[in-house]
Amino acid sequence: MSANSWLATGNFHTTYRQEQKTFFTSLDRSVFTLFLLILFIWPLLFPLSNKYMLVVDNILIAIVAVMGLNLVTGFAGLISIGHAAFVGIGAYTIASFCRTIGDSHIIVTHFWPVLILISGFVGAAFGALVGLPALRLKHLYLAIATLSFQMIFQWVINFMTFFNQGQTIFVGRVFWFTGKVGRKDHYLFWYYIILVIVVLLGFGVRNLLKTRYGRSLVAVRDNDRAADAMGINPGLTKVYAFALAGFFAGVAGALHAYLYRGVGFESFTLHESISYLAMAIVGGLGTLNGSFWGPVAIKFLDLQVEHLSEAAGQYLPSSMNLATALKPFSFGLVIVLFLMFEPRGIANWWRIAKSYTKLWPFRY
Amino acid sequence: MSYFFQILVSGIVVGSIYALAALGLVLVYKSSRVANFAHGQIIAAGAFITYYLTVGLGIPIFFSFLAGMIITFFLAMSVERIFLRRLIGEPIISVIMVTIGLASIIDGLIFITPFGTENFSFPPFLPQTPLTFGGVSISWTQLVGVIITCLLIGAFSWFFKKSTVGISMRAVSDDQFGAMSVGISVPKVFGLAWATAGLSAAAAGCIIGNITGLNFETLQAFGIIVFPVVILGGLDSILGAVVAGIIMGLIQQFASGYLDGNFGLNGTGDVMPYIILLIILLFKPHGLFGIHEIERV
Amino acid sequence: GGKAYKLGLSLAITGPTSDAGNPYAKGVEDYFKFVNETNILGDDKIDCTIRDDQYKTDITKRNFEEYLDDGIVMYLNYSTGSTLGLKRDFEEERIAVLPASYHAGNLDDSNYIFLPVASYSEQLVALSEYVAQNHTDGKAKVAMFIHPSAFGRGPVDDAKKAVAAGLNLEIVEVVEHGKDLDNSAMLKRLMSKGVQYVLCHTVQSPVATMLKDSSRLGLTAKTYGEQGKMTFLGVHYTGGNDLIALAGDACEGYFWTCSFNLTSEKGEGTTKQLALAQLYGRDDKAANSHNYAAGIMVAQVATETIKRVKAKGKKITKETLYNELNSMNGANAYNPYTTMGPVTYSKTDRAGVDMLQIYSVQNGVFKKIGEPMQSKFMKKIK
Amino acid sequence: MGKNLLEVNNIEVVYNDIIQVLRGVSLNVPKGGIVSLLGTNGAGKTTTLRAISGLLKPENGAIKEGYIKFNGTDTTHLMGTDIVKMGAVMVPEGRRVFKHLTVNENIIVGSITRKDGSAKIREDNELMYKHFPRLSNVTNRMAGYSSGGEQQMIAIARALMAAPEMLMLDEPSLGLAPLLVKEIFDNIQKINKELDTTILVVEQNAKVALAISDYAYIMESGKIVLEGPSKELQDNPDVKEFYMGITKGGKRKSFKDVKSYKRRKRWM
Amino acid sequence: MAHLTVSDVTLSFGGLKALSNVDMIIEPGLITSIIGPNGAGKTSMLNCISGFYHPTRGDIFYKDKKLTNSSPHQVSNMGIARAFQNLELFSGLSVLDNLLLARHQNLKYSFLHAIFFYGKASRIEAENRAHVETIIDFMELEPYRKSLVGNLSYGVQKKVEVARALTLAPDILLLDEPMAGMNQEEKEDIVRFVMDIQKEKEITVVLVEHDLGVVMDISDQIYVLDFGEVIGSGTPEEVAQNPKVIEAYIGED
Ligand SMILES: Nc1ncnc2c1ncn2[C@@H]1O[C@H](COP(=O)(O)OP(=O)(O)OP(=O)(O)O)[C@@H](O)[C@H]1O
Ligand SMILES: Nc1ncnc2c1ncn2[C@@H]1O[C@H](COP(=O)(O)OP(=O)(O)OP(=O)(O)O)[C@@H](O)[C@H]1O
Ligand SMILES: CC(C)C[C@H](N)C(=O)O
Ligand SMILES: [Mg+2]
Ligand SMILES: [Mg+2]
Repeated sequence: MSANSWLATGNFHTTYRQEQKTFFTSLDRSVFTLFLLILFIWPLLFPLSNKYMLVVDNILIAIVAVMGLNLVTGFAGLISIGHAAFVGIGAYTIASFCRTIGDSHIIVTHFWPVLILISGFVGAAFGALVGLPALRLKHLYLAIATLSFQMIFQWVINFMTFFNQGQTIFVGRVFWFTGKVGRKDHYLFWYYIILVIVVLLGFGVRNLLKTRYGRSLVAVRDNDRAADAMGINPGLTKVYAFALAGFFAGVAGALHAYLYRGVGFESFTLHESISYLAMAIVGGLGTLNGSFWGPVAIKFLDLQVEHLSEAAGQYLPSSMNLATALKPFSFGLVIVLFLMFEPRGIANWWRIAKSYTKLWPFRY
Repeated sequence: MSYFFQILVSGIVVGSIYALAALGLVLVYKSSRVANFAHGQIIAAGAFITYYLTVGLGIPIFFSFLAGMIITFFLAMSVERIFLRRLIGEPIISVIMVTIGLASIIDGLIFITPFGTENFSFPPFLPQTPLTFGGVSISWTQLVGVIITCLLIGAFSWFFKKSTVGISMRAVSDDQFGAMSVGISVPKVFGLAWATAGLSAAAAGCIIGNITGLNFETLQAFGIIVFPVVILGGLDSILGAVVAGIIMGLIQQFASGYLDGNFGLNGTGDVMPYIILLIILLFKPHGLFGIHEIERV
Repeated sequence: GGKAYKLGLSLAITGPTSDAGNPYAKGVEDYFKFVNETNILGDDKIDCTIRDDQYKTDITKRNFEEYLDDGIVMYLNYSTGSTLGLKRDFEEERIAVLPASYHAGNLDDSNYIFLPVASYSEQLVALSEYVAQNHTDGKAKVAMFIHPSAFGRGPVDDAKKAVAAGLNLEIVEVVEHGKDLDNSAMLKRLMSKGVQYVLCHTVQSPVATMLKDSSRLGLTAKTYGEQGKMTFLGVHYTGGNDLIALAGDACEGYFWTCSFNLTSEKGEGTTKQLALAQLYGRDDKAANSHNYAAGIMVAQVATETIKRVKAKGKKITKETLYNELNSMNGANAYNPYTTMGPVTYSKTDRAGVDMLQIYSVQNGVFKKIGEPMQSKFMKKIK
Repeated sequence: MGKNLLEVNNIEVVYNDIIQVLRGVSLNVPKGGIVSLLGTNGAGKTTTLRAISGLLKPENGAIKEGYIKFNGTDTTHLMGTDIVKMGAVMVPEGRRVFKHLTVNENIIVGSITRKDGSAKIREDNELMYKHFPRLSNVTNRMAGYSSGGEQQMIAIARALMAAPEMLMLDEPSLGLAPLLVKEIFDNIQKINKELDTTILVVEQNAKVALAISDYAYIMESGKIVLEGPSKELQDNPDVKEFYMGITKGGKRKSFKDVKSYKRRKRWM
Repeated sequence: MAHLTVSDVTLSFGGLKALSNVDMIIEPGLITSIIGPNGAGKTSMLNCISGFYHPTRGDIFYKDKKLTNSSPHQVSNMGIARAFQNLELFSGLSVLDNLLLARHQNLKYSFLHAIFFYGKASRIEAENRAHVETIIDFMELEPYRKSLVGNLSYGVQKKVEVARALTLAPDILLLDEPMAGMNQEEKEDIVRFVMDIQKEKEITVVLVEHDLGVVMDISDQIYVLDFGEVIGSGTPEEVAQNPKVIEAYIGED
């Protein structure tokens, strides 16, 4: 190819394989690599307090979960109001190990990567199970079926003594090559682990979307009858979409369990399911980069609103009520205003910005 | 035996209150295909407004009840006007998300008032002695609740079946573009749908508030509790909401009447509706009375 | 200029249980303001950050980490879930914690959680003892009406243990309530089983609904233990002015245990409480709430501990405060004006006020019944 | 024939702020007449009708230039509802009946903008069944289950219930069997005569459209490229060949022969 | 051997019989048309063949395989593709993606290949892209390759329908009114495609169409349906003479 590989403009593809590339130009690739590098070294250069590290870790976990939700709801068009329950399934998989073999058993503390993977698969299995109604149900009926799953999950966890009736089940501290990861390094350690997982899963999704496995999701969203006629089994595809989402959720749940060093049902309630949906929508449904924007935006917004309402509280009379009321109010207001003016989510801004510059990585 | 009948009657009474609470969701869904996640907040708002009119301003309960319904009617209408109007034609899921955001906004507004965190109860205005028939008793509050439910539901059924405006509201949900082509103002229809939903929510809020006392958490939770009801009924069927409401009421009462305390089970009244819902949906994927999408290829 | 000692409180000011959390937060806030304004600690000030966690453990954890980053010396927490969830962090950080949750499980495997007052378990057992003692003919038949969660179930287990240990009553049924709008059937069932006392351990709202149902069915006892009727009794979070607000007349004759002084019974403590509320412009509802008193109480304990460490000339650290709390007994027991009895802590006993007062609703307010008491069986079953 | 009821002057329409579809379309519809609008796929016929009936906005389109006058009033930027109230109603492409409403409910909905009393509306409702006797057997059936031809009739009847001065039809013959096409077009003509309704019809079937209309426009790539009285256009050799499939010799040309050659006519 | 056999098929919806006792034989390599008034059951017939409806009675065979109860994706995997009467496109996707989706069953690589997108997956994807490109050329859709299908005019969308069905590389192609909403000239284009499809690609075509000119000119065999029954069949000449057909469908000219 004679054209300059660093520029997007004036660069034409001469084979179809070139079109498949994740990065079209070397510049894209370099910028992206640099970006990744920055993600890996900034915490060493600018150490954050535990609180903010926890917030960052949380965002990353949410990204994992939302990537899954986006696959089922964004790409496959099946609204899931039970995603937190799937995340819970992942977390409770870890918890089950802790309950049966002890929270400091070597399997829990040393073989945690395996357990995280297992949680993913357990999540996927439940995803497939809950996806079964998708064979018959559509639209809101299906959405409420997932809501039912959420409710049943909560009830079961709260009911069963095995799950400590929803009260925290502790998870022991893990080991790394350097030994036990202590309180001081805990959040930093998990930052790197989750970051690696996010990058891996991100590329996985990116690739998947270029293939039949990704396209079939979009096909059932757009028109499942046509998909059927094109030789795609819509029922199976929907179940598979839920399984995929379940996998991501399961991994996210396991990470949550390890990060918080404990599992309690409050982290997996309907409210959380709705937050995940909010993240996916605000980020941009049916876009991969939306799965990144959404959690960042919502969690950041959450923090900012908290600061704002606290700052406002200082100046307001009878501060507490007003200040705390301001939080849900402004949170809701920002989401509503945002969606009123950009119903396609941040990913749409990204798309517009990109079409101006054409120079940034993540050409999703 | 009277135990059984008591459960039966309680189930029906509770169920019809569910139906009333569900009605608002059905009304909004019927015209715009949107599931309103802020419905619980509107129920609560309706109850609090009525309470304020009754106790704060000292208006006789009958009038404050009416006024509460009317105020909520306009409140819901302006909510639609301000927040949802712009989203006509956008993906349904974005609209649903907006209602979730709305719920948060209303939460905030209610938290500014004492209603957010404090508890209140309506002054008693009905006879306190219950009506008893052969060992089965229901309270006046419940009876009035059932009557109001019947009235509202009857009125709305008529409205959607017979009046041109009602029919046009159903038309909008079928085909927005087609509706516009004959001159139906889609925004007006949505406004009206929200307004009537607000009206029924206020009624539901007052009745529930009379039964449980006014606690924001409790009232607002009804926004979610009614989901299995509307789905079971078939989302856009008013009759469906009634039947499903009563079924759910019965399930809850029978579950807590016969299951709880036996077989090591407890608190089943909260989860049974969801389980039964899943089972019924397997056989009736459009609920009991939902319209089957006419899908012809 | 003096020093500023940092404390942190994370609780539900909005969201579930905010009806309790809201006045609680006000109590804490007001009392610390009062401490700073009246120089109770001399030139030194208390700087207590209060943050809403909407009853979510994850947010509580985030708040806690932030407080640690800020260098707090003592931590005030709220819900059962988050107190249990953060237990290990408390141990690792060796920081003393005062929660608003009186769940007995808070004390298991933990050295740093200090219950302000007797645990729910102790309260429920004490109520059971009260029922057993005051019941005249034979064995009292009771039912438990509880929250469908670990919070609700825990104390029931202890009550059952007490029965096994010889407490003279029969637990006929344990009802875990849902979001029922009608309890008629349940109440009739209890009646038919001969239940005479219903002991509640949950939050106000379901109790209110049940009391209303019972009263309209005419099943509520007019006087304690009335034959053929049911007497309702309940633990800490089932009572207070919130119950009266929700249930109205229907809660006449409801019995309730609490370790706090109520403003409906005039006393030195309640006068101070009301004065404090007035000083900071709180409305009547907050001023008269026992949750307001509970908030003041933990603030008092925290202040007192700091004051004592200071008096000993030691540095105020997590460690010195923790040790000081552990020695708050005997002659050193502390008597806050908000509670029925003194706060006593030691290495082996981390439940503060052991005294419980029984109150009952009379003409729309809670009135004292008898003298403060203490559970006897709780020690036996430990 | 009277003066112009509808006057479209040099309108330009843009979708999504970027895709320009109409590039200066002008046409007139005289009171009481039947005018047909023909053109290739994607020429912008549907877009023109949407522009006239104020229904561009839901499709994210807008009129950027030019104006539209109906009955002397400028309606360029009015909303659909107002235009219906003024008396111009469109039967949209693809019929778009309300599938889950009964046939009669579909028809009744058409009267939503009317204010002249329920008696009058009921009368018109009856009248529709006189015009479309086929529908009288199925009044209570879900419209979604009706056949294509029935749905077209429902859509026309629904539009007529608004008692419009002008009726716009977008490809009424689409997907209809030959007999039904004839029936529908007979009906259109009858409506024009009996109710004195002005008609603007968009069609692909040039033969039938030209047969019933007084005047016709031909559109291509967002422009009117040819216009004239229908009689004249019927005899235009290009129209004959490219819109009616009649060879120079006056015979119908066989589709079998299309394979051998490919020639396109473009008017510039 | 007959390619596709419809034997004694009846389809009822509640009381309504959409098809009754229909027998049909679709000969390989020919163009077979099905005509009839609206509501006669033409689309229902195609739906039965392609698995969207399952006959109440009777059977459908393809090369000795019974496909009476198969679902649409199974039928399409057997080599029977269809285009829909009322556009059933993936309207949120580009023309290119619409066609790529039709290649679904031809993309034989595993999930793991897909995630890592190395070797096989990438190669197969590229091959298929090339195949799709030939269809785009064939159907003259180049200008719309990247356009969102939903934004195209009705006529072009109909073309995409046909192209998509063709992309499945079927043995039998079922076309449901592919020329509806087109003018003379565009009809001629489609006719040209259909004939090329039949001749060059050797695909059997089943055509449902209302334009009698087209049907009479290009069909090898015609079946006429009315109220769900076959009222006539044979060559175009035979059918055109059939009085029942004239009365029910064509009308006196
Ligand atoms: N909503 C839309 N957004 C973007 N482009 C559109 C939209 N609707 C139509 N177009 C484009 O405008 C052009 C004209 O479309 P229009 O539907 O008006 O054509 P038409 O003449 O009615 O064609 P047909 O006979 O096929 O119906 C087409 O190129 C089409 O792709
Ligand atoms: N899913 C369905 N449910 C109920 N009735 C149906 C269904 N599908 C088709 N029908 C009925 O079956 C009959 C045949 O319909 P079909 O669509 O096959 O007709 P068609 O010959 O294709 O007509 P057209 O030329 O108008 O497309 C019609 O009366 C139709 O109403
Ligand atoms: C209000 C809370 C402090 C009490 C609550 N029921 C809990 O234990 O979680
Ligand atoms: Mg068109
Ligand atoms: Mg058909």
